[in-house]
Amino acid sequence: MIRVQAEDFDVGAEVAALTRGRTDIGAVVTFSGLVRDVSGDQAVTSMQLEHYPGMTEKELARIEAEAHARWPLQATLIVHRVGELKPGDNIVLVVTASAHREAAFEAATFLMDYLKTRAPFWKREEGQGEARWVDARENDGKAAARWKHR
Amino acid sequence: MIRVQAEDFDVGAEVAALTRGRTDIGAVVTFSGLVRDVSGDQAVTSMQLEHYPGMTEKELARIEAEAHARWPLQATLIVHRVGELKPGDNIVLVVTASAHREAAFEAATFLMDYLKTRAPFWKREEGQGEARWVDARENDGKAAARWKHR
Amino acid sequence: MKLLYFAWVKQKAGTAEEDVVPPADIRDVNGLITWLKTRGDRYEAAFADLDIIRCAVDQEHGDLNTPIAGAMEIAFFPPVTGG
Amino acid sequence: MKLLYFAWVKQKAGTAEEDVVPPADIRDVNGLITWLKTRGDRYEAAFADLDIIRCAVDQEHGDLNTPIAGAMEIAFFPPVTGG
Repeated sequence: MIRVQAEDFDVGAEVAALTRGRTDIGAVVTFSGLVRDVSGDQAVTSMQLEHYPGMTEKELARIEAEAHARWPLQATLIVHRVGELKPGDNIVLVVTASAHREAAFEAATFLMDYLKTRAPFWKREEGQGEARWVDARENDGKAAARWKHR
Repeated sequence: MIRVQAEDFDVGAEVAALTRGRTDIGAVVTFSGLVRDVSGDQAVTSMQLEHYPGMTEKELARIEAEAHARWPLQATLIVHRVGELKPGDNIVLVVTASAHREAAFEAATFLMDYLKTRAPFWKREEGQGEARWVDARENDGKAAARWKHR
Repeated sequence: MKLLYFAWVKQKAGTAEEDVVPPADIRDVNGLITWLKTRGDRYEAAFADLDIIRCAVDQEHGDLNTPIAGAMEIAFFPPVTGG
Repeated sequence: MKLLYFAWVKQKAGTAEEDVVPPADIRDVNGLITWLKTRGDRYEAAFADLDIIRCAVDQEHGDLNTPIAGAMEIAFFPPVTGG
Protein backbone atom coordinates (compact mmCIF):
# COMPACT_ATOMS: atom_id res chain seq x y z
CA MET A 1 0.00 0.00 0.00
CA ILE A 2 1.22 3.49 -0.95
CA ARG A 3 0.29 6.85 0.58
CA VAL A 4 1.66 10.33 -0.12
CA GLN A 5 0.30 12.81 2.41
CA ALA A 6 0.91 16.05 4.30
CA GLU A 7 -0.43 14.55 7.56
CA ASP A 8 1.68 12.76 10.13
CA PHE A 9 1.46 8.97 10.58
CA ASP A 10 1.36 6.73 13.64
CA VAL A 11 3.74 3.74 13.43
CA GLY A 12 1.76 1.69 15.96
CA ALA A 13 -1.59 2.28 14.25
CA GLU A 14 -0.13 1.34 10.85
CA VAL A 15 1.43 -1.87 12.19
CA ALA A 16 -1.82 -2.76 13.99
CA ALA A 17 -3.84 -2.20 10.79
CA LEU A 18 -1.47 -4.40 8.79
CA THR A 19 -1.46 -7.31 11.25
CA ARG A 20 -5.01 -7.15 12.65
CA GLY A 21 -6.80 -10.51 12.61
CA ARG A 22 -3.87 -12.25 10.92
CA THR A 23 -1.99 -15.21 12.38
CA ASP A 24 0.32 -15.91 9.43
CA ILE A 25 2.71 -12.99 10.09
CA GLY A 26 5.76 -13.80 12.22
CA ALA A 27 7.85 -10.65 11.65
CA VAL A 28 7.10 -6.97 11.13
CA VAL A 29 9.86 -4.45 10.41
CA THR A 30 9.24 -0.70 10.32
CA PHE A 31 11.52 2.10 9.24
CA SER A 32 10.71 5.70 10.17
CA GLY A 33 12.74 8.58 8.77
CA LEU A 34 12.72 11.82 10.77
CA VAL A 35 13.87 15.38 10.19
CA ARG A 36 17.13 16.10 12.05
CA ASP A 37 18.15 19.53 13.28
CA VAL A 38 21.47 19.37 11.47
CA SER A 39 22.45 18.46 7.92
CA GLY A 40 26.18 18.10 7.41
CA ASP A 41 27.38 20.94 9.65
CA GLN A 42 24.43 23.25 8.99
CA ALA A 43 21.51 23.92 11.33
CA VAL A 44 18.06 23.02 10.01
CA THR A 45 14.96 24.83 11.27
CA SER A 46 12.48 23.55 8.68
CA MET A 47 12.28 21.35 5.60
CA GLN A 48 10.13 21.47 2.47
CA LEU A 49 9.36 18.20 0.73
CA GLU A 50 8.55 18.66 -2.96
CA HIS A 51 7.46 15.77 -5.17
CA TYR A 52 6.20 14.85 -8.64
CA PRO A 53 2.49 14.07 -8.20
CA GLY A 54 1.47 11.17 -10.39
CA MET A 55 4.95 9.78 -10.92
CA THR A 56 5.58 9.53 -7.18
CA GLU A 57 2.72 7.12 -6.63
CA LYS A 58 3.63 5.10 -9.74
CA GLU A 59 7.29 4.84 -8.76
CA LEU A 60 6.50 3.85 -5.17
CA ALA A 61 4.10 1.18 -6.48
CA ARG A 62 6.84 -0.14 -8.80
CA ILE A 63 9.32 -0.28 -5.89
CA GLU A 64 6.76 -2.06 -3.72
CA ALA A 65 5.96 -4.59 -6.48
CA GLU A 66 9.69 -5.27 -6.89
CA ALA A 67 9.97 -6.07 -3.16
CA HIS A 68 7.03 -8.49 -3.40
CA ALA A 69 8.68 -10.18 -6.39
CA ARG A 70 11.92 -10.65 -4.43
CA TRP A 71 10.67 -11.72 -0.97
CA PRO A 72 7.69 -13.66 0.42
CA LEU A 73 5.83 -10.74 2.04
CA GLN A 74 2.37 -10.81 3.59
CA ALA A 75 2.01 -7.04 3.52
CA THR A 76 3.93 -3.83 2.87
CA LEU A 77 3.23 -0.15 3.40
CA ILE A 78 5.01 2.99 2.22
CA VAL A 79 3.89 6.38 3.56
CA HIS A 80 5.77 9.53 2.51
CA ARG A 81 4.95 12.99 3.75
CA VAL A 82 5.15 16.16 1.62
CA GLY A 83 5.02 19.87 2.44
CA GLU A 84 6.65 21.66 5.35
CA LEU A 85 8.23 19.65 8.16
CA LYS A 86 10.12 20.58 11.33
CA PRO A 87 13.04 18.87 13.13
CA GLY A 88 11.72 15.79 14.94
CA ASP A 89 8.85 15.33 12.46
CA ASN A 90 8.28 12.07 10.63
CA ILE A 91 9.17 12.04 6.91
CA VAL A 92 8.72 8.48 5.71
CA LEU A 93 7.42 5.15 6.96
CA VAL A 94 8.10 1.73 5.49
CA VAL A 95 6.51 -1.41 6.97
CA THR A 96 7.15 -5.00 5.86
CA ALA A 97 5.42 -8.12 7.19
CA SER A 98 6.55 -11.69 6.53
CA ALA A 99 6.51 -15.14 8.08
CA HIS A 100 10.21 -14.82 9.00
CA ARG A 101 12.48 -11.97 10.00
CA GLU A 102 15.08 -12.29 7.23
CA ALA A 103 12.58 -11.37 4.50
CA ALA A 104 11.03 -8.56 6.57
CA PHE A 105 14.44 -6.97 7.34
CA GLU A 106 15.83 -7.33 3.82
CA ALA A 107 12.67 -6.04 2.14
CA ALA A 108 12.48 -2.98 4.42
CA THR A 109 16.15 -2.17 3.73
CA PHE A 110 15.58 -2.64 0.00
CA LEU A 111 12.46 -0.45 -0.03
CA MET A 112 14.33 2.39 1.67
CA ASP A 113 17.40 2.03 -0.58
CA TYR A 114 15.24 2.14 -3.71
CA LEU A 115 12.95 4.87 -2.43
CA LYS A 116 15.99 7.04 -1.65
CA THR A 117 17.34 6.77 -5.19
CA ARG A 118 14.20 6.42 -7.34
CA ALA A 119 11.13 8.06 -5.75
CA PRO A 120 10.76 11.64 -7.05
CA PHE A 121 10.99 13.65 -3.82
CA TRP A 122 13.29 16.61 -3.18
CA LYS A 123 14.17 18.13 0.16
CA ARG A 124 14.79 21.83 0.67
CA GLU A 125 16.22 22.74 4.06
CA GLU A 126 16.01 26.09 5.77
CA GLY A 127 18.29 27.26 8.54
CA GLN A 128 20.39 30.25 9.53
CA GLY A 129 18.38 32.47 7.20
CA GLU A 130 19.01 30.55 4.01
CA ALA A 131 17.34 27.78 2.06
CA ARG A 132 19.20 25.09 0.14
CA TRP A 133 18.23 22.03 -1.87
CA VAL A 134 19.65 18.89 -0.31
CA ASP A 135 22.32 17.09 -2.37
CA ALA A 136 21.91 13.39 -3.06
CA ARG A 137 24.19 11.20 -0.92
CA GLU A 138 26.72 9.11 -2.79
CA ASN A 139 26.16 6.35 -0.23
CA ASP A 140 22.50 6.10 -1.22
CA GLY A 141 23.50 5.22 -4.77
CA LYS A 142 25.89 2.55 -3.49
CA ALA A 143 23.24 1.16 -1.14
CA ALA A 144 20.75 0.83 -4.00
CA ALA A 145 23.33 -0.68 -6.35
CA ARG A 146 24.01 -3.65 -4.07
CA TRP A 147 20.54 -5.06 -4.84
CA LYS A 148 21.14 -5.11 -8.60
CA HIS A 149 22.68 -8.56 -8.82
CA ARG A 150 20.73 -10.34 -6.11
CA MET B 1 16.63 -0.28 27.63
CA ILE B 2 15.56 -3.84 28.48
CA ARG B 3 12.18 -5.14 29.59
CA VAL B 4 10.96 -8.70 30.20
CA GLN B 5 7.22 -8.75 30.77
CA ALA B 6 4.00 -10.74 30.48
CA GLU B 7 2.07 -7.70 29.20
CA ASP B 8 1.72 -6.75 25.56
CA PHE B 9 3.59 -3.74 24.09
CA ASP B 10 2.57 -0.96 21.72
CA VAL B 11 5.12 -0.34 18.94
CA GLY B 12 3.91 3.22 18.33
CA ALA B 13 4.03 4.20 22.01
CA GLU B 14 7.54 2.76 22.39
CA VAL B 15 8.84 4.61 19.31
CA ALA B 16 7.18 7.84 20.49
CA ALA B 17 8.76 7.49 23.95
CA LEU B 18 12.21 6.92 22.43
CA THR B 19 12.07 9.88 20.03
CA ARG B 20 10.02 12.41 22.04
CA GLY B 21 11.60 15.85 22.24
CA ARG B 22 14.67 14.75 20.27
CA THR B 23 15.80 16.25 16.98
CA ASP B 24 19.05 14.29 16.55
CA ILE B 25 17.40 11.03 15.43
CA GLY B 26 17.06 10.54 11.68
CA ALA B 27 16.14 6.86 11.52
CA VAL B 28 14.12 4.47 13.71
CA VAL B 29 13.87 0.76 12.92
CA THR B 30 11.53 -1.57 14.79
CA PHE B 31 11.27 -5.34 14.67
CA SER B 32 8.20 -7.08 16.09
CA GLY B 33 8.06 -10.86 16.33
CA LEU B 34 4.59 -12.43 16.46
CA VAL B 35 3.20 -15.90 17.20
CA ARG B 36 2.18 -17.68 13.97
CA ASP B 37 -0.55 -20.30 13.80
CA VAL B 38 1.76 -22.83 12.17
CA SER B 39 5.24 -24.05 13.02
CA GLY B 40 6.78 -26.20 10.31
CA ASP B 41 3.70 -28.14 9.24
CA GLN B 42 2.08 -28.26 12.68
CA ALA B 43 -0.83 -26.14 13.88
CA VAL B 44 -0.18 -23.91 16.89
CA THR B 45 -2.99 -22.91 19.22
CA SER B 46 -0.88 -21.46 22.04
CA MET B 47 2.72 -20.87 23.05
CA GLN B 48 4.49 -20.79 26.41
CA LEU B 49 7.58 -18.62 26.75
CA GLU B 50 9.90 -19.82 29.53
CA HIS B 51 13.03 -17.89 30.48
CA TYR B 52 15.90 -17.75 32.97
CA PRO B 53 15.09 -14.82 35.29
CA GLY B 54 18.24 -12.90 36.19
CA MET B 55 20.35 -14.19 33.32
CA THR B 56 17.79 -13.05 30.73
CA GLU B 57 18.11 -9.40 31.73
CA LYS B 58 21.91 -9.63 31.98
CA GLU B 59 22.24 -11.28 28.58
CA LEU B 60 19.89 -8.79 26.88
CA ALA B 61 21.88 -5.93 28.44
CA ARG B 62 25.14 -7.48 27.14
CA ILE B 63 23.64 -7.80 23.64
CA GLU B 64 22.40 -4.20 23.75
CA ALA B 65 25.81 -2.92 24.95
CA GLU B 66 27.48 -4.82 22.09
CA ALA B 67 25.19 -3.05 19.56
CA HIS B 68 26.07 0.36 21.04
CA ALA B 69 29.78 -0.52 20.80
CA ARG B 70 29.40 -1.41 17.11
CA TRP B 71 27.09 1.35 15.80
CA PRO B 72 26.41 5.02 16.62
CA LEU B 73 22.98 4.62 18.21
CA GLN B 74 20.96 7.32 19.98
CA ALA B 75 18.67 4.81 21.67
CA THR B 76 17.74 1.13 21.71
CA LEU B 77 14.95 -0.88 23.29
CA ILE B 78 14.42 -4.62 23.71
CA VAL B 79 11.09 -5.88 25.08
CA HIS B 80 10.48 -9.64 25.35
CA ARG B 81 7.27 -11.18 26.57
CA VAL B 82 7.04 -14.32 28.73
CA GLY B 83 4.17 -16.61 29.75
CA GLU B 84 1.29 -17.81 27.59
CA LEU B 85 0.76 -16.30 24.12
CA LYS B 86 -1.73 -16.96 21.33
CA PRO B 87 -1.32 -16.82 17.52
CA GLY B 88 -1.20 -13.18 16.42
CA ASP B 89 0.22 -12.03 19.78
CA ASN B 90 3.42 -10.02 20.00
CA ILE B 91 6.49 -11.89 21.32
CA VAL B 92 9.42 -9.49 21.01
CA LEU B 93 10.12 -5.88 20.11
CA VAL B 94 13.47 -4.37 19.15
CA VAL B 95 13.82 -0.64 18.42
CA THR B 96 16.97 1.13 17.24
CA ALA B 97 17.39 4.88 16.70
CA SER B 98 20.31 6.51 14.91
CA ALA B 99 21.18 9.56 12.84
CA HIS B 100 21.23 7.45 9.65
CA ARG B 101 19.35 4.42 8.42
CA GLU B 102 22.31 2.09 7.83
CA ALA B 103 23.19 1.94 11.54
CA ALA B 104 19.55 1.60 12.61
CA PHE B 105 18.88 -1.28 10.18
CA GLU B 106 22.12 -3.14 10.90
CA ALA B 107 21.84 -2.78 14.67
CA ALA B 108 18.22 -4.03 14.69
CA THR B 109 19.19 -7.05 12.57
CA PHE B 110 22.17 -7.72 14.85
CA LEU B 111 20.07 -7.43 18.04
CA MET B 112 17.56 -9.96 16.73
CA ASP B 113 20.26 -12.36 15.48
CA TYR B 114 22.03 -12.28 18.85
CA LEU B 115 18.84 -12.39 20.88
CA LYS B 116 17.72 -15.48 18.94
CA THR B 117 20.93 -17.37 19.71
CA ARG B 118 21.97 -16.03 23.14
CA ALA B 119 19.01 -14.79 25.22
CA PRO B 120 17.76 -17.59 27.49
CA PHE B 121 14.16 -18.00 26.31
CA TRP B 122 12.50 -21.27 25.29
CA LYS B 123 9.26 -21.68 23.36
CA ARG B 124 6.82 -24.51 23.97
CA GLU B 125 4.06 -24.77 21.40
CA GLU B 126 0.70 -26.43 21.86
CA GLY B 127 -1.54 -27.62 19.07
CA GLN B 128 -3.57 -30.65 18.02
CA GLY B 129 -3.60 -31.89 21.60
CA GLU B 130 0.13 -32.04 22.13
CA ALA B 131 2.85 -29.76 23.46
CA ARG B 132 6.39 -29.65 22.08
CA TRP B 133 9.53 -27.62 22.80
CA VAL B 134 10.55 -25.66 19.73
CA ASP B 135 13.86 -26.72 18.16
CA ALA B 136 16.51 -24.07 17.50
CA ARG B 137 16.73 -23.11 13.80
CA GLU B 138 20.05 -23.81 12.13
CA ASN B 139 19.61 -20.55 10.19
CA ASP B 140 19.59 -18.55 13.41
CA GLY B 141 23.07 -19.82 14.24
CA LYS B 142 24.30 -18.86 10.78
CA ALA B 143 22.66 -15.43 11.02
CA ALA B 144 24.41 -14.74 14.33
CA ALA B 145 27.77 -16.08 13.08
CA ARG B 146 27.98 -13.51 10.26
CA TRP B 147 28.55 -10.70 12.82
CA LYS B 148 31.59 -12.42 14.37
CA HIS B 149 34.20 -10.93 12.07
CA ARG B 150 32.70 -7.49 11.46
CA MET C 1 4.38 17.92 -25.25
CA LYS C 2 4.29 18.99 -21.62
CA LEU C 3 7.56 19.73 -19.81
CA LEU C 4 7.82 19.70 -16.01
CA TYR C 5 10.64 21.00 -13.85
CA PHE C 6 11.27 20.23 -10.17
CA ALA C 7 13.43 21.50 -7.30
CA TRP C 8 16.40 23.70 -8.34
CA VAL C 9 15.93 22.80 -12.01
CA LYS C 10 12.52 24.49 -11.74
CA GLN C 11 14.06 27.52 -10.05
CA LYS C 12 16.75 27.90 -12.70
CA ALA C 13 14.38 27.26 -15.61
CA GLY C 14 12.02 29.83 -14.07
CA THR C 15 8.95 27.69 -14.64
CA ALA C 16 7.29 24.57 -13.20
CA GLU C 17 5.50 23.54 -16.36
CA GLU C 18 5.22 24.52 -20.02
CA ASP C 19 3.90 23.18 -23.31
CA VAL C 20 6.39 22.99 -26.15
CA VAL C 21 6.45 21.69 -29.72
CA PRO C 22 10.06 20.67 -30.40
CA PRO C 23 11.27 20.32 -34.01
CA ALA C 24 10.31 16.99 -35.57
CA ASP C 25 13.94 15.84 -35.98
CA ILE C 26 14.53 15.72 -32.22
CA ARG C 27 14.54 12.07 -31.24
CA ASP C 28 15.74 11.75 -27.66
CA VAL C 29 16.07 13.54 -24.30
CA ASN C 30 19.57 14.72 -25.21
CA GLY C 31 18.25 16.39 -28.38
CA LEU C 32 15.42 17.98 -26.45
CA ILE C 33 17.84 19.51 -23.91
CA THR C 34 20.10 20.82 -26.69
CA TRP C 35 17.08 22.46 -28.28
CA LEU C 36 15.83 23.89 -24.95
CA LYS C 37 19.24 25.49 -24.31
CA THR C 38 18.83 27.53 -27.53
CA ARG C 39 15.68 29.09 -26.06
CA GLY C 40 17.35 31.31 -23.45
CA ASP C 41 19.82 31.80 -20.63
CA ARG C 42 17.61 30.26 -17.97
CA TYR C 43 17.63 26.94 -19.85
CA GLU C 44 21.41 27.24 -20.28
CA ALA C 45 21.60 27.66 -16.49
CA ALA C 46 19.22 24.80 -15.69
CA PHE C 47 21.03 22.35 -17.99
CA ALA C 48 24.61 23.58 -17.43
CA ASP C 49 25.72 20.31 -15.80
CA LEU C 50 24.00 17.26 -17.25
CA ASP C 51 25.68 14.97 -14.69
CA ILE C 52 23.23 16.21 -12.09
CA ILE C 53 20.11 16.31 -14.27
CA ARG C 54 17.67 13.42 -14.14
CA CYS C 55 14.59 12.97 -16.33
CA ALA C 56 11.38 11.01 -16.59
CA VAL C 57 9.48 10.31 -19.82
CA ASP C 58 5.78 9.78 -19.22
CA GLN C 59 6.46 9.33 -15.51
CA GLU C 60 9.14 6.65 -15.91
CA HIS C 61 12.82 7.25 -15.22
CA GLY C 62 14.77 7.86 -18.44
CA ASP C 63 18.23 9.05 -19.48
CA LEU C 64 19.76 11.19 -22.21
CA ASN C 65 19.20 8.44 -24.79
CA THR C 66 15.54 7.80 -24.02
CA PRO C 67 13.42 8.39 -27.17
CA ILE C 68 10.79 11.09 -26.89
CA ALA C 69 8.63 10.12 -29.88
CA GLY C 70 4.99 10.10 -28.78
CA ALA C 71 5.81 11.24 -25.23
CA MET C 72 3.11 13.31 -23.53
CA GLU C 73 5.06 14.49 -20.48
CA ILE C 74 8.78 14.91 -19.87
CA ALA C 75 10.14 15.98 -16.49
CA PHE C 76 13.58 17.31 -15.52
CA PHE C 77 14.87 17.29 -11.95
CA PRO C 78 17.97 16.84 -9.76
CA PRO C 79 18.89 13.45 -8.24
CA VAL C 80 16.09 12.60 -5.81
CA THR C 81 16.54 13.18 -2.07
CA GLY C 82 13.40 11.80 -0.41
CA GLY C 83 13.10 9.21 2.32
CA MET D 1 26.26 -24.91 44.39
CA LYS D 2 22.84 -24.28 42.90
CA LEU D 3 21.86 -26.11 39.71
CA LEU D 4 19.04 -24.86 37.48
CA TYR D 5 17.34 -26.69 34.62
CA PHE D 6 15.16 -25.20 31.90
CA ALA D 7 12.74 -26.35 29.17
CA TRP D 8 12.99 -30.07 28.28
CA VAL D 9 16.20 -30.48 30.29
CA LYS D 10 14.13 -29.55 33.35
CA GLN D 11 11.41 -32.02 32.37
CA LYS D 12 13.89 -34.87 31.87
CA ALA D 13 15.88 -34.04 35.02
CA GLY D 14 12.59 -33.93 36.92
CA THR D 15 13.52 -30.76 38.79
CA ALA D 16 13.86 -27.02 38.14
CA GLU D 17 16.42 -26.35 40.83
CA GLU D 18 18.56 -28.20 43.35
CA ASP D 19 21.52 -27.65 45.64
CA VAL D 20 24.45 -30.03 45.20
CA VAL D 21 27.96 -30.44 46.61
CA PRO D 22 30.00 -32.10 43.86
CA PRO D 23 33.26 -33.87 44.76
CA ALA D 24 36.20 -31.46 45.10
CA ASP D 25 38.11 -32.96 42.15
CA ILE D 26 35.46 -31.87 39.63
CA ARG D 27 36.88 -28.92 37.77
CA ASP D 28 34.64 -28.10 34.80
CA VAL D 29 31.12 -28.38 33.41
CA ASN D 30 31.98 -31.63 31.66
CA GLY D 31 33.09 -33.18 34.96
CA LEU D 32 29.94 -31.94 36.65
CA ILE D 33 27.72 -33.55 34.00
CA THR D 34 29.63 -36.86 34.26
CA TRP D 35 29.10 -36.82 38.01
CA LEU D 36 25.40 -35.88 37.70
CA LYS D 37 24.82 -38.83 35.34
CA THR D 38 25.95 -41.21 38.11
CA ARG D 39 23.10 -39.91 40.29
CA GLY D 40 20.22 -41.55 38.43
CA ASP D 41 18.39 -42.38 35.21
CA ARG D 42 16.73 -38.98 34.91
CA TYR D 43 20.15 -37.29 34.68
CA GLU D 44 21.25 -39.92 32.15
CA ALA D 45 18.16 -38.96 30.13
CA ALA D 46 18.65 -35.20 30.48
CA PHE D 47 22.31 -35.37 29.43
CA ALA D 48 22.07 -38.20 26.87
CA ASP D 49 23.05 -35.92 23.95
CA LEU D 50 25.54 -33.23 24.93
CA ASP D 51 25.37 -31.67 21.45
CA ILE D 52 22.02 -30.16 22.38
CA ILE D 53 22.86 -29.15 25.95
CA ARG D 54 23.86 -25.56 26.69
CA CYS D 55 25.02 -24.20 30.04
CA ALA D 56 25.57 -20.98 31.92
CA VAL D 57 27.96 -20.52 34.84
CA ASP D 58 26.88 -17.71 37.16
CA GLN D 59 24.50 -16.43 34.46
CA GLU D 60 27.07 -16.26 31.67
CA HIS D 61 27.14 -18.65 28.73
CA GLY D 62 29.70 -21.40 29.17
CA ASP D 63 30.67 -24.67 27.53
CA LEU D 64 31.85 -28.12 28.60
CA ASN D 65 35.32 -26.76 29.42
CA THR D 66 34.18 -23.84 31.57
CA PRO D 67 35.71 -24.13 35.10
CA ILE D 68 33.20 -24.41 37.94
CA ALA D 69 35.50 -23.51 40.84
CA GLY D 70 33.76 -20.93 43.00
CA ALA D 71 30.59 -20.94 40.88
CA MET D 72 27.37 -20.20 42.76
CA GLU D 73 24.85 -21.11 40.08
CA ILE D 74 25.09 -23.41 37.07
CA ALA D 75 22.22 -23.77 34.61
CA PHE D 76 21.56 -26.41 31.95
CA PHE D 77 19.17 -25.87 29.05
CA PRO D 78 18.56 -26.62 25.36
CA PRO D 79 19.67 -24.19 22.60
CA VAL D 80 17.60 -21.04 23.12
CA THR D 81 14.51 -20.37 20.98
CA GLY D 82 13.27 -16.91 21.98
CA GLY D 83 12.66 -13.90 19.79
